[in-house]
Amino acid sequence: MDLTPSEDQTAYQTATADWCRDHMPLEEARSRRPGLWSSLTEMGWIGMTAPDTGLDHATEALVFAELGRFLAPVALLSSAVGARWTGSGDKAAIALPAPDGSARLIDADGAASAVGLFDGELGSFALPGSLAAAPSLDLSATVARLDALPSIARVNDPRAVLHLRLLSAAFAIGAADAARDMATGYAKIREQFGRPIGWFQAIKHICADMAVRAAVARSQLYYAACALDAGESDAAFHVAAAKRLADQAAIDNGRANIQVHGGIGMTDEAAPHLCLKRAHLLQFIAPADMTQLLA
Amino acid sequence: MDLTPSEDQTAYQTATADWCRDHMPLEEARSRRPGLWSSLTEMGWIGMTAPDTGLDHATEALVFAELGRFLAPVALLSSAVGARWTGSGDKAAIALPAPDGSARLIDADGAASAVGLFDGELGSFALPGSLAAAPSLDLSATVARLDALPSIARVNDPRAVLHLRLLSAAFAIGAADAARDMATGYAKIREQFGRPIGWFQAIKHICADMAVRAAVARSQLYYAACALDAGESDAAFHVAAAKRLADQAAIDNGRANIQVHGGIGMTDEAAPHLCLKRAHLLQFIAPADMTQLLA
Amino acid sequence: MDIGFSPEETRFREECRDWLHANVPAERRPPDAIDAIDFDKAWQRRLFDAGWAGINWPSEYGGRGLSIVQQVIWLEEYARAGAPWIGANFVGINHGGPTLIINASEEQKAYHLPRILKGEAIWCQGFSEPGAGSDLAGIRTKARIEGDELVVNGSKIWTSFAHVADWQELVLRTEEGSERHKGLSWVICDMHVPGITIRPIRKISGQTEFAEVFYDDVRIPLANVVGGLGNGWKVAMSTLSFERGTGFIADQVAQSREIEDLIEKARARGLIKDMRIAESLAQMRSEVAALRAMTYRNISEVMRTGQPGPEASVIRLFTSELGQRLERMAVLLMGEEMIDFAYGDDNGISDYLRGFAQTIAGGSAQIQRDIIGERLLGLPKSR
Amino acid sequence: MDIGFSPEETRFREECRDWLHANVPAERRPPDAIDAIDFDKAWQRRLFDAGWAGINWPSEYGGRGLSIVQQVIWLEEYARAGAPWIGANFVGINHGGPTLIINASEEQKAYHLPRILKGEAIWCQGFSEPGAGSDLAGIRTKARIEGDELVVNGSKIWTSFAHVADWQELVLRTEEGSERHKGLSWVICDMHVPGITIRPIRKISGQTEFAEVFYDDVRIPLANVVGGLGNGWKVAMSTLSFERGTGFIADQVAQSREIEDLIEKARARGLIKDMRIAESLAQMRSEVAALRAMTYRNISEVMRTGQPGPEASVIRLFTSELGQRLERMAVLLMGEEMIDFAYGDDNGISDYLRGFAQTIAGGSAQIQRDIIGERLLGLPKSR
Repeated sequence: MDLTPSEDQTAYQTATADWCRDHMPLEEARSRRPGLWSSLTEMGWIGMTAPDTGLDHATEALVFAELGRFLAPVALLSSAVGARWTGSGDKAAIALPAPDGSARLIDADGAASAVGLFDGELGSFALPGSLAAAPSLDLSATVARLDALPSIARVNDPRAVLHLRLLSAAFAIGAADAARDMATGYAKIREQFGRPIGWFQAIKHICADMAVRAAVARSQLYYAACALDAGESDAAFHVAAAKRLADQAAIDNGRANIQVHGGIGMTDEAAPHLCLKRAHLLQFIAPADMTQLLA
Repeated sequence: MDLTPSEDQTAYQTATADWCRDHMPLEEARSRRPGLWSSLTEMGWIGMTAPDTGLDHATEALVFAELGRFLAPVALLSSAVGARWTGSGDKAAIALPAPDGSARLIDADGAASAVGLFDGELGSFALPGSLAAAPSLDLSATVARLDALPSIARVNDPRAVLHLRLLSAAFAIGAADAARDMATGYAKIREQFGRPIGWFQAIKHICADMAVRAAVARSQLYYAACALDAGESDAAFHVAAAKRLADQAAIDNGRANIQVHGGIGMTDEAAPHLCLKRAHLLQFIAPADMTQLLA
Repeated sequence: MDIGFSPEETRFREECRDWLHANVPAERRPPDAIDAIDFDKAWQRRLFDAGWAGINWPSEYGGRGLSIVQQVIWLEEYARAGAPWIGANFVGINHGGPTLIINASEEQKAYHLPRILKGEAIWCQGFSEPGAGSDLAGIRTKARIEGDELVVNGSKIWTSFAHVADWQELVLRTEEGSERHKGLSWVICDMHVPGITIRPIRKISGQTEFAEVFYDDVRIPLANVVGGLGNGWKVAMSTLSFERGTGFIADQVAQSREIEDLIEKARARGLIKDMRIAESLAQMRSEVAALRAMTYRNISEVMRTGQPGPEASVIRLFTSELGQRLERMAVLLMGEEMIDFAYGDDNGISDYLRGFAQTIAGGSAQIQRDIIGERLLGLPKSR
Repeated sequence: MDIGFSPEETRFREECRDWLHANVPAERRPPDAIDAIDFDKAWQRRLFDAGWAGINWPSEYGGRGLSIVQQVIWLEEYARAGAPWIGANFVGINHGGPTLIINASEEQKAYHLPRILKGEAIWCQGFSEPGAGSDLAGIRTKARIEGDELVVNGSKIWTSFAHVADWQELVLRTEEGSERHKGLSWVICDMHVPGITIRPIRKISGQTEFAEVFYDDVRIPLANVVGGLGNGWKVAMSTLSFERGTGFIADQVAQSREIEDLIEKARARGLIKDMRIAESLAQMRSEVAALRAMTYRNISEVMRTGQPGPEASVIRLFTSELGQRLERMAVLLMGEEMIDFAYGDDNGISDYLRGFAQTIAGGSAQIQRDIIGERLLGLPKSR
């Protein structure tokens, strides 16, 4: 039993964070440098999840939490899961099927296929040549509509869905961490009434609660990843719990971060809203449902 | 339109509070002075609601909120409602029928009848000669069990139930006020880290939230009482909303009061728990249900 | 206590309702401030011509001189009729004008008040600064006196309608070296004079209603000081006592409509069967009702004593937090539609995003709780 | 990262389980402290004799000298088996003993540690004072030195098991005129010497587990000072570093069992169909799981670095608030049965009432949030 990252895992984590800081800073999330996707592919963040690499879910979770902290493109989630379960080595969009038979496609630009949940199973399908992508709530992602779904190739292994849910949870935890750090950093330097606002208990306790939410969700992420790696019978529950807590942490920390930033947090040019909007997008990707949690 | 008490109403309020302070202090709630009930009867707090006095619900609500602030015996609620709707001039217990056909009787000692809600209607029945009353959660009240209900005299007027609900809400608001005042008073004198604890934002904001809850619930109580007096078609909604908010204020302020008092609040000899336990008892008396609130 | 209105008040309500029914424009107010300016001015003029501008403003300056209850009735009916937001006229009508009524000289009042009521002069606010958000006393924008003029340097932020405004209510530090509440002055600034630069600020919902305003040796006649040099704090604080609790009415009627809409939507989509949704809607419906009751109580207090009760701070805090809960529910009921939001969309999502301002602007929720703790409950001051 | 245990650890778990299965007493521990004392002592002796006392205490003082993981496994299995709360032995086993292990002299350790492990010596705590609840540095109970003795005057409060204890871990101000953290000493006080008066305090749930203790010229040999005169603060703070995150295990296993019980109860009563209940249970089940994961993480950190991470304060706060939420749910599922509660009843309602202590004792929830903000996040200190 050891729920702290090994040296190898820490090295992965650090390398990811370092690369992201240099090539994919959070502040640029709304308009990424050209060629980012190919750099990501070259760096192996998609291929790393392919079946032959044998990378464990625990390490993946650590890496994706770092990517999530910089609001990396959400198509990384679908592409990584696609690489593992559908044999796709390319960019895959996220498909969110609607009850009326249509679907939203997130980040379909340049993607040849899409991956999503269909009646609780992971499925994929090829994308038509041209799709009219519009901006989405999350300024780093686009959304396109498909009026009807083509035929879907289903993955029969239930672990495929858990994989997507786990990585999305990791992304959400990254967003929750980013919001906590941004708020705390601001609370240390912004002064009001002659003191840093972080001196005031009201602000300090908002930040403390952000830290609690992030720590709770991250712990469950680690446990869930290990449970999945170990093939534990309750892995589905643990992954669902991780996703639920991660989504809550990301949304609540996203809101709190705006509150701590005051007027600045209300402006488009500041970064806090980027974390919150990302959190709202992630909540729709492989959400945890009550059945899994109360099973 | 005037939602502040008139001069006459203020006089009623003041007289009630003055009398309670002298004869029925909150701290004695667990063990009242002998003869309290007859003093209450003599002072007219039961008779005041009889049909012939013509007292409006607004004034009643003000008076019962003051009585509630001193944790007056809960049988005042059933007795007052009984006096108005069943012609009883005496002490009436509160009956809480259970789904299995039995009933709890609150404060049945010395009562000849009981009043309660039966399938949404107000009903009353005569009590058997001897009942084994046990202490209840609320240290000022007793509870007895009836294995089976006798025949019940129903009151067909829907206003009867609203009357009981309104007065119970007033009692709950009194308990919420008492908790707020107790916590605030303590926060002003108790020192920690070299300052009154009320100086610290964490404690100050707990107290502020208590004030908000009490003010919100009290406002709705006033409106509900006036709506009932005016025979407004949405009076049932307003009374239900008042009860819901009053119960929440009483329970949440009850908890917050214990928290503000720290270790002292955990002790039987201090008063905070009396307010919380009262709040928990009141929540079962003529509760507001979802149908009324979403009608 | 009663919730009834007199026959005269009821008649007045009917008049309001009839006029609004016949006159509320069919077209929607354009969402962006610049596009909306002509609309806003025309609508204000129409209100004025029909006698609905300044219900409780003194009649010598173009108001109606009626009672607070009539003002409340007008505001309720206005909101109920779905009449357009007064937009660019907001600061003049709800803030600048009331401040002038209490503090300004005859000349100032005679010049400005009718122009505000007629929609001829658009006002904006200049209180907040980049370095002093919730802390009004931390103002650093300063003015030196040269002859009969103030010469202003500094900057203001979160100024709504700055780019369409003719006048600004500007609070400045006019006494060098003064601190906190002292040495401030409340001044009428002409927004068309040289030295003013406006940088629009985009909100997280995409709208650009507010701006940063920079002052570079801007000259303002000393005659534009309101309430006397150095009295700026007192003047700024007086505004609330004119508004006397009626400022919450419009928000509350809007919240009443919002909760009913949400209940209807939840029913239409079958979501009301989910007890989590039902419970939350029932709770908010109760709270909206209570908030109206609390406002009535506060206004009743004003009518009785001439002063709003200290519970105005409770109303302010509760309104803002309830508003956010309503917006969250709206977004929850939307589900995945939320993803389709794009800058410029004017819907429940932009309301949700803009809604964060409710617990930030005008003194954050934290500061409101300090005020309630200190002024209402008498706890020791922390700041 | 992995959640598996080694074959040796798994074998150890089975041993624990087997022994507990065969030895956990059938009768319930009496709820009141005085009635339970014989039970507590006998049960501790049985644990000791079978080799289960002090799993990670040094073997020279009667412990087993095993690893933290084995300590965790024992605590998990202990709680899972529904073994009785160690009751009156709590302070000695979980607090006094560990403090002695780190700070005491050979003589002190050799005398006290085996007696604690065998259940022969009952300890109580003497930290809090009527005037200094969360503020340990505000201690005013003082001792003057006379010859080779301390002479103690003052009082302590919230002392659990005071009336059955043989020894007390007592923090005193031994340096006249000293302030805050300075001049305090950590002392072993014999509870049977003259000058000690105990006044039991009844809790709001009716139990009298704790008491106020008064000291009137109580004489304590200087040899009973632990860690040196004037080092009381340092000694008191060291306790946590021995416990190394394992102190949360028992609470967490209890919470795991509690949430499963609640889910079962809600199902049995058909209440789980109410989505409010289901949602709340699903949430708490997730949180209980996360809390265990967080504790494992913290313990893993200890194993790797020798030090618990700063997140221990997060665990403390979250455990206490989650505990209260679980208790509220238990009470909610009870419905009107709540009314029948009487003093002395030992059920979900007494748990709920006693549960308020969780966010009060051991540093209130407010202070835990200060600590998280300051130590974990590096925000400026407010106190």
